Order: sequence, then structure tokens, then C-alpha cells
Amino acid sequence: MALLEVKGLKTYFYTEDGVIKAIDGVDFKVDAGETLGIVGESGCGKSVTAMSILRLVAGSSGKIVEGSINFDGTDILLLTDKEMRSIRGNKISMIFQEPMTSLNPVFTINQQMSEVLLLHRNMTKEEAKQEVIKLLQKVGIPRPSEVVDDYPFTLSGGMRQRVMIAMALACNPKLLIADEPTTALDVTIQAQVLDLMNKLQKEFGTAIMFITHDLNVIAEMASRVIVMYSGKVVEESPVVALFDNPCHPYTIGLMKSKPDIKTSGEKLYMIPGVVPNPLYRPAGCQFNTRCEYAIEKCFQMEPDLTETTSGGRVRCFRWQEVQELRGASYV
Amino acid sequence: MYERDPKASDVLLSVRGLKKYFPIKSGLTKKTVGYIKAVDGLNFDIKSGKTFGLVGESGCGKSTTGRTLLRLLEPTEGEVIFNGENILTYDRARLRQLRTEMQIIFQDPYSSLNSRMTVGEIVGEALLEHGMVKSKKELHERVVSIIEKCGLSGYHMKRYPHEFSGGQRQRICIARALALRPKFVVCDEAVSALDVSIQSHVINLLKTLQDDMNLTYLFISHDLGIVKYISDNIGVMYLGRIAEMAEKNALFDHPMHPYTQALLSAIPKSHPLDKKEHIILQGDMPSPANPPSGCGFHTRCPKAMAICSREIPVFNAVGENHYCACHLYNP
Amino acid sequence: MSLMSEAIKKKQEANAKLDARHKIESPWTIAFRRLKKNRLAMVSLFLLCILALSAILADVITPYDRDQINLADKEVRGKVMELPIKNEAPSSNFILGTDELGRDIFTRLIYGGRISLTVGLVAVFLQVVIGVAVGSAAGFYGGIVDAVLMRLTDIIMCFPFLLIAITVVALLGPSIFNVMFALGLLGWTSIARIVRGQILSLREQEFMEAAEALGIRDSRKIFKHLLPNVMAPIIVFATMGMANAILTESTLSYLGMGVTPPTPTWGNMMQAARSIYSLQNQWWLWIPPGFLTFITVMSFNILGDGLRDALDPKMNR
Amino acid sequence: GSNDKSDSTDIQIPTETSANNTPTEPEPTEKDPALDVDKNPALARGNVLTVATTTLDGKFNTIMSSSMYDNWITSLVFDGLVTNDAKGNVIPSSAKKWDISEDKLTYTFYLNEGMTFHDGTPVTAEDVAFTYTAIADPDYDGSRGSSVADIVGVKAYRAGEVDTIEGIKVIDPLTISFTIEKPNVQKIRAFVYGILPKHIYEYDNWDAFKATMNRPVGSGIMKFEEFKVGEYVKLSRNETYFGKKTKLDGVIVKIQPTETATAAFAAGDIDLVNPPPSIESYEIMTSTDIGTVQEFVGNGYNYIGLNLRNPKLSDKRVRQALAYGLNRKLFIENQWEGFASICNTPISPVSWAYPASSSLNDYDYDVAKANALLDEAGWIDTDGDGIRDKDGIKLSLKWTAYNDIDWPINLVSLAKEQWKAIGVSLESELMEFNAVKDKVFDKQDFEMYNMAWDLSIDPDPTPIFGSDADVFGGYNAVGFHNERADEIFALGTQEYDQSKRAKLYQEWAILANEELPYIFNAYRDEIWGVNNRVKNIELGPYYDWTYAVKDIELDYVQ
Amino acid sequence: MRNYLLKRVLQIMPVLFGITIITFFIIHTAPGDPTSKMMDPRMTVAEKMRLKEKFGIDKPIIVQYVDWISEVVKGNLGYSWKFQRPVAEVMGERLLATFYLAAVSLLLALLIGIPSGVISATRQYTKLDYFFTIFALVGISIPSFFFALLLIKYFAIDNSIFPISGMRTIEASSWPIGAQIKDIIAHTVLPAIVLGLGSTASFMRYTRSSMLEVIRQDYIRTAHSKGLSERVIIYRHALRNALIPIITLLGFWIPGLFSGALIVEQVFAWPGMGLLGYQAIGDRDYPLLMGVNLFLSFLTLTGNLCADLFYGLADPRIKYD
Ligand SMILES: Nc1ncnc2c1ncn2[C@@H]1O[C@H](COP(=O)(O)OP(=O)(O)OP(=O)(O)O)[C@@H](O)[C@H]1O
Ligand SMILES: Nc1ncnc2c1ncn2[C@@H]1O[C@H](COP(=O)(O)OP(=O)(O)OP(=O)(O)O)[C@@H](O)[C@H]1O
Ligand SMILES: [Mg+2]
Ligand SMILES: [Mg+2]
Repeated sequence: MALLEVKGLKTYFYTEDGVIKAIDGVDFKVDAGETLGIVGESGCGKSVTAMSILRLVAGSSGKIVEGSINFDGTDILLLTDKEMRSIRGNKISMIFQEPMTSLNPVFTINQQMSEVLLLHRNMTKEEAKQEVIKLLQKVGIPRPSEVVDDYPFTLSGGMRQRVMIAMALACNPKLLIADEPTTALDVTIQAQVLDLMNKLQKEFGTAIMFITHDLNVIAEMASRVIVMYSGKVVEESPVVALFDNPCHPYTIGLMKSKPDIKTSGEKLYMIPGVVPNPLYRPAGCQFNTRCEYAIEKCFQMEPDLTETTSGGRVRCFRWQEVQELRGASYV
Repeated sequence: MYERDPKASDVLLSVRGLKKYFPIKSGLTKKTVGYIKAVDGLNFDIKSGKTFGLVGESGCGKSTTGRTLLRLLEPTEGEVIFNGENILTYDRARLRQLRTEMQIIFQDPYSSLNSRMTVGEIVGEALLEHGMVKSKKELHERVVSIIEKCGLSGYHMKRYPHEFSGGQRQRICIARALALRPKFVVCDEAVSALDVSIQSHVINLLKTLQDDMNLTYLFISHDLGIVKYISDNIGVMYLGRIAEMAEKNALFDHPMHPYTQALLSAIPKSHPLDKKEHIILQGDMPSPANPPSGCGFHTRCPKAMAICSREIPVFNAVGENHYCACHLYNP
Repeated sequence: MSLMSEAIKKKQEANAKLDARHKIESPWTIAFRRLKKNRLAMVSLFLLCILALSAILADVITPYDRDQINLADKEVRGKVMELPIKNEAPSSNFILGTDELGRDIFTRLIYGGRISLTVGLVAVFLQVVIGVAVGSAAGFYGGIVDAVLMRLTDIIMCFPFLLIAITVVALLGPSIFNVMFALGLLGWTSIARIVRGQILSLREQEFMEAAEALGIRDSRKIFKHLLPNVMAPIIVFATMGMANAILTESTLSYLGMGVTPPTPTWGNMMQAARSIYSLQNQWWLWIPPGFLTFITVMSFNILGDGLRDALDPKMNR
Repeated sequence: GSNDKSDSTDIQIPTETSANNTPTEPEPTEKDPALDVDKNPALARGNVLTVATTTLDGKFNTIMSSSMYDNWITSLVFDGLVTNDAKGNVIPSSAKKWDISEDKLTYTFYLNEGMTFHDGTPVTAEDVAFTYTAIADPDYDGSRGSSVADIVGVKAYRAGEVDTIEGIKVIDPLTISFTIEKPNVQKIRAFVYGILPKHIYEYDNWDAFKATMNRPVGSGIMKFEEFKVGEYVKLSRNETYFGKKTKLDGVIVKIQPTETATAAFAAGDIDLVNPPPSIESYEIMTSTDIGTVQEFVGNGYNYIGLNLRNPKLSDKRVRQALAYGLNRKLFIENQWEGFASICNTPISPVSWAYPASSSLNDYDYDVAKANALLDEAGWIDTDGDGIRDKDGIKLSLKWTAYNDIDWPINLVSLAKEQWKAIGVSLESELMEFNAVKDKVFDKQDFEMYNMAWDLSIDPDPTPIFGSDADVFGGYNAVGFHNERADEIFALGTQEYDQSKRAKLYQEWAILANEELPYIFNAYRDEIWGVNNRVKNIELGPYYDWTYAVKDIELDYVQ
Repeated sequence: MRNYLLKRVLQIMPVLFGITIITFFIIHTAPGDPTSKMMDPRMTVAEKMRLKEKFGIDKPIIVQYVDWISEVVKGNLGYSWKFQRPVAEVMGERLLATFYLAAVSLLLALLIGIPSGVISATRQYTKLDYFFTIFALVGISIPSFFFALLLIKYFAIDNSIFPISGMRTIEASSWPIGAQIKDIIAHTVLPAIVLGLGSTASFMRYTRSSMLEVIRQDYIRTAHSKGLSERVIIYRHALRNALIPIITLLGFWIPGLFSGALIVEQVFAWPGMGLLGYQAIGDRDYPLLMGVNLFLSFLTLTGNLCADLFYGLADPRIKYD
């Protein structure tokens, strides 16, 4: 059985301009110990998905309006607030994109990290501090016994992100949600952090939901990938298949438009148009206005996720034809 | 030693011994107690119509270089020879004239546009200020023509920046910079803040414009993939100095400097099946206020030798058009 | 293939049309749109408009002359004498009663509003002019200019406001101009600080560097690039400053240091409430001016609050 | 003093010659409504008289105090050589008698025997000499300096040329004489200042002297107990008082803002209160039926001063026209509602110098007469703008008023309206009191102003209307010069027979009424709320409650 | 840290100096002088001139200023002309009452303002938020003398719940200590409410907006993701950060409470310093007025300094050197 199974999840934001359907029917699952990558453009709903799993959208104007989130056999959405709190930071923990601002500036590293241990693991303050030092050591922070009493602002971005990781791993969670953990970091530091996460996953066997918009990072980290577009999952696939044989036109576009050290010379591929405003979603397929393979049908109805030959799923009427057309154009 | 004729005919811009120190002030009398050596002796040339890429970690002095070239910051030392003249000797009036020939595009499309001005005002303002248009009509025409060239429409002129997406805003920035028909443009992380699928739009636009208007770019980025795609020559900066500089293929195929090697290896693999050994650098970049003695990189360098902590390596040719500052290659 | 491209073309054309028709929204329009949704602020705005209108039209809508002493025969110690209709309770003749000289309170209230609003407006205008000038010069030029101007601001800021205001008014003699002068001259410090702070941070924004790179002149940088961006806090400050100025004027008037009688202001009309007798028995002497001061000040405060929300790009409901 | 809130420097102590009631111990009977604490909460405050004041400066020193309220304290704690009775006549106090020499230059005082200060030390002539020498000290910076200026030898003493004052002679421990430079009928009143015990107040430097001001020790009817700054002063009975002892256990003078004083009185918080006279104060004070109000005409008047140097105002007829053209009666009735009466001459009706009312023109409101007078004076409205003019000058006036109190504001408002009807335009200029004072008295730069005089017991008008007082800083700011008046003033100060003096001043009163250097406005009443438990108290213009302390009896319950 | 403190203290000096110059000249150019109110006709012009000489007001204003400031530097604030006693003594007598009232109203403001601000922010756009918002706006908008009179009318005159004015019942000095304390508290309630109302309202508004800012921060999201309870998040993580800007406000506020107490002191006959300064203007008691001004300015400046120092304590990111 999957560790986490999300079904038909819809999270809306009720703003003064109207209802933002940030995610509008998302299904996926994460198995124990695996790394699921989630990619997609900015604003497509990756973070909201992650926050919904921890039920953290409720604070603002957001609301989970539909769907179920099954974690370890229970539907998270049905839990009381108290039960939910015992899961957060304990069984599911999260790392955020911005290491610079995700730590409370007025508390020391120890104060912030031991908080989790005191809460979920019933340690004494002294034990907790020892544990914090151990954890910091594990994530490769030099001089952990000194750093533990420092304030976050004395640490560099990479160190802070490592503190965040250590904090997330403090209770040996079954699921770790990493929401763009390296976007704010430099290449060399990013390499450090990714390396660390890989090592730790091997050690603890934690399942990781890895959110990013960098396909290269996905290649590095994930075993399975889901691609989101405008509040929906448009493709799900094992990582190799995704890179070798993307099915959804959006995924294809994404793959092509990324310049990397291997491509050069001719013009970069461009996906025309822009992501639809989540306030005014087009009818039919969300990608239809930008899709060069769109047909009339795509403007009328929304495709379902269908199984692909490479063991994934795709939300496109014409994925097979697209494969063929693409194959042709490649040659 | 880096020795080339700074006044060679094909060279548009030459930088010699450029230094920019920011004073660190402290105490009652605001006495200068030290310097942040943001840029500490740069030498490079940019050929007319070509693109020079500058890469390096955050804080290594890339932006400072870009700004100093335009004299948005006054350099501490050195020469910037543009069109055969040292622009550092210009007075304010001459400098204002120079503005029509050198321009800059910034990283953040949000903070680099004045939210209280319409697109038309933003783009046309400089034309008015420099008296480059005679009438309102001419102004209108020139603005329309430039923003259309940048992929926007004439009717966008009356709108405010907040009504545009990130990619469109960056186009406005580009239009603003190009309205004066400059010869040389500094692109300071011009695409770093943009989404993958939009990045390609902007990069293509920059390339098209370069071809159309015979522009010369200094392209600053920390994304090696993009730099490689767009540049002709690349300089790798570390702690205020250029560590290595070469024609782009030479650099990517045969990186000489250990830092370049590490940087390149830190790029996540572009396909899940790639076999890639990352060189994981230990620690963060040292502070430019307190740089290590000798070679700035020796504190993190996997190949550091005794001499590295004592002597600053010379920036020497290690191949045709390939320069490197490392004791490994010093005779 | 042709089918697809047609569909796309259609769609894209439609999009382009939609795009071109799109209403142009300046940041101000957006703010106003947001403000319109704030019911409390709109009510305040409406009230203020009514007050302003009645102040402007005071000559037309008031039943009596401002200082007219209304007399009536009265028996005093057995003798009938023509005396002012003093401190009379509201009636059909005097809808808010009369004051101690037999003047119509309603009439004086309307004229009082004229003074209060004028004092507020002029004082705030002065504050804004001085504050913006000082703040933007300090913020933009920095260095020694900044140091000197900010020290000056500190000095003025450290003045015990009421005490100095009273001293200034005592020095120049109480009059409407001196009150406005004192309020304006002493009240600009916070706006100067706000403007300076904003300009310091705006100066670091990339669009200012872009302006420098484009060779824009300093004056244009200040007036076209910087000031429009600090307008929002200035406007918010100005509304709150109006509230404050009106309140201070009424306090000064209450202390007898305000506008010269017989010119009515809400503050000096409220002086009637100094006696417990009026407080207990003659509500019409002090409730109307007190209430109007309160409502006006409150309206400005609510409006300012609403404007702050509306003008703050971070605020999202 | 001058303005309404101002002070009087006459502090006089009652002597035992006054009423002589045997003390009746209050016998609390439940039936007695006068002793029902529920009705009159004041009864619960014991045998202590509580008096409301607006300020206390803490200068409880007979030669330094400068406010009426501080004077209350000094007049209870100290006794002077002489004092006055309810009619204002000078009567003995610490001095049992005095002689004035033939040439009217030497005053010899004989002290009572057996008087002691509160610390038990006897009162001697040395203490008296000390007190008056202290006023003459070169460093002296109180307001009594003028009262010793005419004593022989003071000038030399002030200049530091001599160590003692020649004119002050201690003859024996109970006898002292003062010699002055020239005769002055009022001089005897300069000996009212309370005697300071030399052994306590003797000083090395002037600052040291002043440092003792808030801990007064004297020989008066009350002993000083406690002063809480900004709150109250507490006094207790002087058991060893030489004269008639008080029956009160103590007196508390307590700060109570004007705004709430009457309400506090009505609530029984205070026994005596002196609010601004008005029907409102009256009603509040009597609203709870626990007190009565004593009302009497004060020794003072308020007026509109006219700058007689100004060509517009130098003509008597214009001044009279302005008086006729202003309905002062209406104003006074409206403003003070029976607590003031119209004034037409600069002497208060309470004074022995006041003439028969019938001899005075009452300037009743008469627009026709006013117009006629102005026409006669040549002020005609030639250009039809409603304002009279003459020789190209418009008859428009500027009134400098001050803002501390409300009546001038109302009077200006009324005058503006009414003078419009006689073709005179009026502008007003409202200022703070000090600014008005500066403009009027120190610079004499004004057209008209309003103010009030609190008069001394002696009616001598020289300092206000004498030609010599027309100097910058002098009190004849309006610039009144009249030969006959100057004559009267000179005669008046040399005349030691009061009835003859009265004749002279009555002539002056009629002259002033005709000349109108001021437009006289009103004699205001003074009102005092007196709690029903306070017995044997009869207040008057020359006789404030401190004089009555020796007689007062209080009802109270334990 | 020590250097920083030294530097800041040294910076206070020129500002204080500037303040004294400006106020001294403003005050001394006002018409009238301390002899203005001595309007006794028996006082001769010569005697008045003698007094002016004694007070030193016949000298040129610059000389007067130099005389004054050179004494102040030595710690001598001069002599109050009105009270004829050293200014420091006159002010000292009233300091305690002022401090007490200011402290009580500040306490009131903090105890009510901050929690209600927090509630307002955490329940944004609920009825409770609107209630507090309206309350705060009323509090900022109501003229204090008007409010004071309203309170007196209802609580002291119509219903004698609290005493009308003063700081204590005079007879109370003989009462048992408990009753005395009760007596003082009863006297404090109304003035403290009037004085504290504006501050309460402001603190509430500032706390609200500061809280709103903070609860949008990333680290609050982090705290949620740790499974901490709402209470811990609001009161431990958020409030601590939200209070940082409010501390600065406090620095400005305390001196404001002193000078702003004028009206309250006037209406409630509170023996404090605000009224003293106000009366000193009327009396042209320049040394006293300068003393009060100097004290209030000094308070403002040290208030700011303390705010900055506390700011540093509350926010570890700030380092002083
Ligand atoms: N608190 C909120 N209120 C209103 N709308 C919100 C809120 N949070 C997110 N949204 C909207 O929901 C949509 C999805 O946002 P989300 O943050 O999940 O995107 P994302 O994929 O994580 O993007 P990014 O890569 O930029 O982090 C966006 O359109 C965003 O505007
Ligand atoms: N105005 C300034 N005053 C003081 N120090 C500065 C200033 N601008 C830059 N620096 C310092 O100079 C160094 C180089 O900064 P610079 O912005 O050039 O780096 P960068 O390579 O562009 O980094 P990034 O990739 O983050 O933009 C940094 O340590 C920075 O802190
Ligand atoms: Mg996100
Ligand atoms: Mg940069």
C-alpha cells in the first residue's frame, strides 16, 4: 500500500477578486521510501499541494474543498487539529524553498530544533540539545556544538538549509516534503544539499516528495515524477521514461525549452503564450491555448489521466499522435 | 599574464585591472576599517557583436563588475576602455552621453520597473531626456517600434507594469534598455528570476535583437547552461577575480581551474541515467571583506598546495584564448 | 493539421482582442477599487464629503448669521429687558439650541466645521510640503545633507509638542493662521522620516539604477520616479494627519490657545463643557461640537486606515 | 492686582476685638438634620475646614507670596503688626498700638507682650526689623519691594553702602520705629506683612532664605503642618496663640480645578469654595441643599481701556458715544445673570470714597445720543460704507483682548454688532494675557483693550490715573492727563482726615465719569459656597475667610 | 556594545543642545516676562526694573542663553521665578506623580492593547477584529478633554463611583495602608483611562499590523509544519517578532505620556509635570519652562536610545559596534 495517496484534491483560495482554484483535482501517490518528483511552472500549484497535505492552507483564505489525502491508512482531512499536529513535524515534515526566511530570526538553532523533539519525542531539554547536535553533525554542519547556540542570521544559506533538513529529519518522518529546497541556493551549494538528501534518504528510508521546477534536479533526485500544470497533474511517469519519452505536450515543451550545456547553436524552443490566470481557467484542456497539437476537442472537454505505455499516466487526448508527430519532427 | 591590445579594432570594451572596493565603516568617526574587495583586478575584452558570459557564485562580484562598467558604481582602480576611450575619465555630461551607448538589464523584473509609470513612459523617458526625439509623435513611434520588436504590442504602452507577467516585464526592461539604441548591454542575471518556459522566450529575444542591432552583451548569470548557450566567451569569477576565461566550448570541454571543474560538476545531471561524479566543495565562499591569503579558492580547493595559501596565482594563458589563474598551471 | 492551427489562431486572436480591450488600471484605480469594497471607509468618505460640502455652503444652508446675537424680551427682576436668548435648548427656531450669547449653535457648528477642516487641510499641506522636501532631500542626497536634516528632524521631534505649540501660539497670538502655522511647522517630522526611509529603500531598487543608467536627471528622478512611489504613505499620513490636526486644534482652542473667537471652532465651542453645569444640563452646548469633532477625526482615521490597506500591495483579502 | 484671577497683597489678620462667641460643642443628635451625614457628607470630615483653591505655589512666606491662595496660608500662619476689620479700617494686631509723629514721618509700634512663635520663641521687635530688612535686601526678588522703598536708608542699604537701615530702629524688645522719607497717608497699610521669626529665617544668602518658604513658622492663629505639592496644605490650631484662638482643629486648603469645584462642593467634599460668579455655579452649589451661597460686591471693576493718545479716541465725545452705543446692561445681565452690576466710575461701591449714584451719568444704551455725539465730534459717514470718517480716517477700532477668560470674548462680539449701528467698525485681536500686558502697559501700542482692576482698600487712584504713571510699564497706559485730577490725587495723599479725603475722591469719581478714560463696564460680585456646617462666617470684600477663622465653628460627627 | 552606547550618548548631546537653543529663543521672544503678572499698582516702575535685573531678563538674549546653558552644563537648571525655588526641586516634587500616572496608563495600554491587537490580527476580518478596530479608532479619535469630562460626568458626578479629582483623599493619610492604596487606586482609574486610551488604541493597531505582517512570514509556516499548537505559534514565535517594532514605539511613547498628560492633569487636578510646564508658559517662568522642556526632550532621546537597545535585545540580528 502506498504511504500517501492523494485523490481528487481541490484547494481553492477565496479572494476579493474571485475564487482561485489553485489546485483543481490532483491525484497521485507516494510509496514508502521512494522519491517522487513534482515539476511544473511557477504558480501551477505545487506548493499548495504540499501545504494541503499538511493542512496548512486553512490559515489564510484557502480551503481544501474536495478530495482525500490518505496517509498511512488514515484520511488526514478527517483528523482533528490535535491529531493533525501530532503528524506534522513527526510523521510528515517539510523543508521550504527559502532557507533565509524559514527560520525564526529571534530564536537560536537549538531552540527551534529542540522544539520538535520536545513536542514529539518527549525528551528533556538536555537530551534534546544533545540530539540536535547529533542531527547537525549528520547534515554536515561543522562545529555543531557551537552552531547549536547561534542565531540563524549568523549562518549562510546553505547552512540554514541544512538546519532545515536536520529539523525535518529530527523525528524520523515517514514522509519528507521538500518544496524547492535548493532553488535559492548556488550551484555548488545545491550540489552539497542534494548530495546530503540522497545520503540521508538512503540512511533513513524516508519517502520524499521533491518539488522543483528544475528538470535537472529531478533527474538527479527522483525515481518517479509528476508534472503539474495549472492546478492539475498532466503527466506522471517514471523518471527515465519522462526524460526519454515525455508524453504531454507541455512536458515536451518544457524539456525542449531548457537550455543546457549540451544544446547550443539554434534557437531555443519556446512554448507560446502564458500560463492561464487561475481566476479564469479556460474550458477544456488547460494547456490548449499554448498547445501546438491542440484540436477542437481540446477546447471543449478536459482529458482524463490515461495510462501510457511507459508505465505512467498522461492527461492528453492526443498523446499517442503527439509521440508520432514528434518522432517525425525529430528525425 | 593577460596581455592583449585593449584598442584592437574588433574589441568594443576592454577592462584592465578593474578593482572595486567597498569601504567598511565603523566607529564614532565612521572611519574606514577595511574593504570589501568585491572586484579585485579584472582583465577581459569583449569583442563587438559578441557575448561575454560571466559566471560564479553569489557574491563573487559579478554584479559589481557589471555596474562598475557603466559607472553606476565608481571603480576604485583600473581602466574601462570603451570604443577606444577610457570612460572612467568622463565627466558627468560625457557620462550622460555615454548612457545612450551602454545599457543594463537587471535580474528582477519586478523591482526594476517603476510601478507608478506606464510602459510607454518607462520606455520613452530616456529618449525624451536625451532629446533623441523631436515630437510626441516621433516618441510614440519609436516607443511602439521598440516594444513591438521586444514582442509586446503597441496597446501595452498605456499599461502599468503590474499588469504584466514576469516574462513580459523582462521584455519591458529590455525595451527600455534598447530604446536608446546602445551598442553594449550588460545583462545582469536577466533571466535568473524567470520560469523555465519563459526563460527561453527572453533568451531567444536577446539573441534575435543582438543579430538585428549588432549588440554586444556582457551576460552575467550563475546558470551555466544558459551562459553556455548564449555566450561566445566565458569568464568564471571567484571572490572578485576571474579564475578562468576561455572560449565557451574550450571552457566546458577542458576546464582547467579546480573551481571551474567543481562548478561544472555541480550542475545536476540533465538525464537521470547520466553517470556524473559531483565534486562536492566543502563550505561556502569566504567573505570578500576578509579574503583568504594567496589564492582565494585554496580554502575549498580539493587540489590545494602549500603555495596556494601564500601566493596569488597569476592569470596566465593556458591555451589559445584560454586563461587561468591557478598554481597548478604555473611553470 | 490545418484544423489545429485554425483553432489555435481563433483562440489566440480572441485572446489578443481580449487583451487589447482590457481596462487600463493604474495603481490608483486599483487602490480605489479596493477602497470601494471597504464599507466603513466609504461611509467615512461620504460623511467627510457631506461635512466638506456643508462647510463650503455654510452661507447658504445656515439659518442665521454666524455671529448673530438673537435677542428676546426677558424679565429680569421684574423689569422686561431685551436680552440674548441664552443657552436655550433646541427648538424649532434653533434646531441645536443657542449658546451663551444667544447665537444659533447649528449655524456656528457648520462654520466651525469650515475652520476645523481648513485648519486640518492647511496644516497637513504644510506638513506634507515640508516633510516631503526634507525627507526626499535627506533620502536622495544622503551624506552630510541627510545627517544635518535628520538631526534637525530629531530636534523638532523631541519637542514636547503641545507645550511648544502653545508657546508658539502664545508668542504669535492665537489665530487661525498661527494655529495652522504651529501645527504645520511642528508636525512634519514623521512624514519626513517616512519619506526618507522609503526613498532610501527605493534608491536601492533596480529601477533607480536603471534610471541612472539611462541618464535621467536628478530632478526627474525625484519627482517622477521617487515621489510617486512614496505617495501612498504620504496620503495615508495626510489623512491621519488631518485627524490629528483637527484634534490638536480643538485641544488648543479648548485651552484658549486656538482660533480667535468669535470665529467658531468645534474646540472653542466645546469650551462650554468646561463647566459642570453645562455638562449636566446643557448637552446641546458640547455634545454637537464634541460629536462632530469625534466623527470627523474618526472618519479621517478610518479613511486613512482603509487607504493604507488599499494602497498596500501586500494586503490581499 | 489686575486681571480677574489676580492677587491681592493685603494680608491682614483679625484680632481678638472681633466677635466673641462662646464655643458650643457640637452635640450629635440623630434627629438633627444638620448632623445627618447621609445628607451632608461634609460632616464626616471632622472639625477641619476644607477650602478649595485652584493653585498653590508653595510660597508661604509673607514677603514672598504672590498669589491670593498662598496669601491665605500666610495670613493664617503669620501675624502682621496691623490688620484691618471688615470695613477695611486699620486695627491693631501684633502691635497693640502705634504712634505717628507730627511730621507724619516716623511710625512707632508697641508689640503685645507674651506673644510667641509656633516654636515657643517670643515675638520681638528684632523679628519685625528682620522682616522689613529682608524686603529691603539687595537680592530681594519678591513683589513687595516698593513697600519699603520710602524708608530712610533703604537706598543706601540696597546699594550695599551700609549694613543696617537707618530708618528701622529697634527701640526695645517690644518697640520699633520706622522713619520714611515723605508723608504718605497710606503708609500704615505697609505694616500688614506677617512677622517672620528671625531665628528661623535668618539667612546667609538669599537662596537659603527662599528655601524655607514651603515650611512656614510664624505666630499666627494656625500652625503649618504639611504641604503636598499640587494637592493641598494642612494647618492645625495654634494652641498658644496670643489672640483669640480658633475652635477649628485644622484647616485644609485643597486644589480643586474650577471645572469641578462647584460639583465637589455640592458633593460635600469641600466646605468653602469661591467659583466664578454665575447662576450656574449658584445652582450647582445649592442643588444638594447642603450649602448656602454668600454674595457680595467685590472691590474692583472691569473696563475697556481706550488709548487717549489716539486721535480717534482723544475726543471725549467719541468715548461717550462708544459708551452710549454699547448696551452694557444687556451684556452684564446676559453674562453674569445678576452677579454683577454696571460700573460708571473707577471706584467700587464698597469703598468709603464712592459718591452718590445719582451724581453719576449712567450712560444708558442710547443709539441716538451716540450718533449725535459722533456727528458733533465731526465723525460722519461721507462715503456711505456704513463707517464714519473724518479727515480721511475711518472710525474703525482695534480691540486687544486676552483669552484666559470668556467675558471679553463675548463683550467684543457684542460690541462689534452694536457699534456697527453707530457707524463704528471694530476689529478684535485676541492674545495671551502676557502679550496684551506687554502691548498695553510696556509698549503702549494699542487702541483699546479690556482688563480689570482689583483695588486696594485705600482708594488712592494715583498709580492708575496719575500723570506720573504714564510711562512705559506704568499703569496709566491709556495716557490720561487731567490737571484737576492730578490736583485731587496730590491732595488726597496728604489728607489724613478720611471724610475730607472722601469728598476729594467723590469729585474725582464724577470727573472720571464725565471724562471716560475707560469705558467702565461692571462691578462683579464675589460668591462663596459655604457648607451648612460652617457657622459664624460672614465674608466681605475686605474680609475673606481667613479673617473669619477665629470665629468659625463647625458641625461634625465623629 | 559599550562603544555603541557611548556613541549614542554622545549623539544625544548635540541634539539636546539644538533643542535648547531653539526652545530658548522661541520662549524668550514671546512678549511679556515674569513681571507681567505682577500688576500691583503699588509696585513702582523702578522696582519692576530692579526685579527684571534680578531675573537677568534685561540682558541680550544670547547672553541669557549662555548664562543658562553654562549653568545647565554644571547640572544647575536654575531658579524658577514663579516658585522662587530651584527648578530641579520644583520638577522633582511632581515627578513621582507623573511617573506613576504614566506607568499605570502605559501598563493599561500594554495589557489591553497588545493582547487585543494579537486577537485582532489572528482573527482578521471577524466580528471581534471589527470590534477592536472600531474601539481603537474611537480611542484615537476622541478628544481627550472631551472624554475626560464625559467620564467625570458619568462616573464621578452622576454616579459617585470614582472621585472627581486629585490623587488621594487628604484625610487618607491617617487611614490604614490598605485603605490608602485603595484610595489612590480609585483616584487613578479615571485619569489613567483617559491618558491610556490613545496609547491603548495605538498599541492595538500597531500590534495588529505588525502581527499580520509576521504571520505571513515563512518561519511561521515552518512553525506550523513542526506541529506546534496555535497558541505556541502565536505567542512564542509570532508575538516575539511582532513586538520588535513596537518596542521602538515605546521609546517614543513614554515621553509622549509625560507631555501629553497636560490635559489630564488639568482636568483631574493631578499634581504632575505637564501642567507645570503649561502654567510656566502663562507665568513666563522661563527657567522652569526650559527645565520641563529639557527634561521631556531628554526623556524622548533616552527613550529612543532605550528603544534601540531593547530592540537589540529582542532581535539578535542587531549587533552594536
Ligand atoms: N494564500 C494564497 N492566496 C491566494 N492565492 C494563493 C495563495 N497561495 C497560493 N495561491 C495561488 O495558488 C496558485 C498556486 O500557487 P503555488 O504556490 O502552489 O504555486 P507553485 O507551483 O508552488 O509556484 P512556485 O514555483 O512559484 O512556488 C497560484 O496561482 C497562487 O497565486
Ligand atoms: N553597495 C555595496 N556596499 C558594500 N558592499 C557591497 C555593495 N554591493 C556589493 N557589495 C558586496 O560585494 C560583493 C560582491 O557583490 P555582487 O553583488 O557583485 O555579487 P554577485 O556576484 O553579483 O552576486 P549575486 O549572484 O548574488 O548577484 C558581495 O560580498 C557584496 O556583499
Ligand atoms: Mg511554490
Ligand atoms: Mg548580482
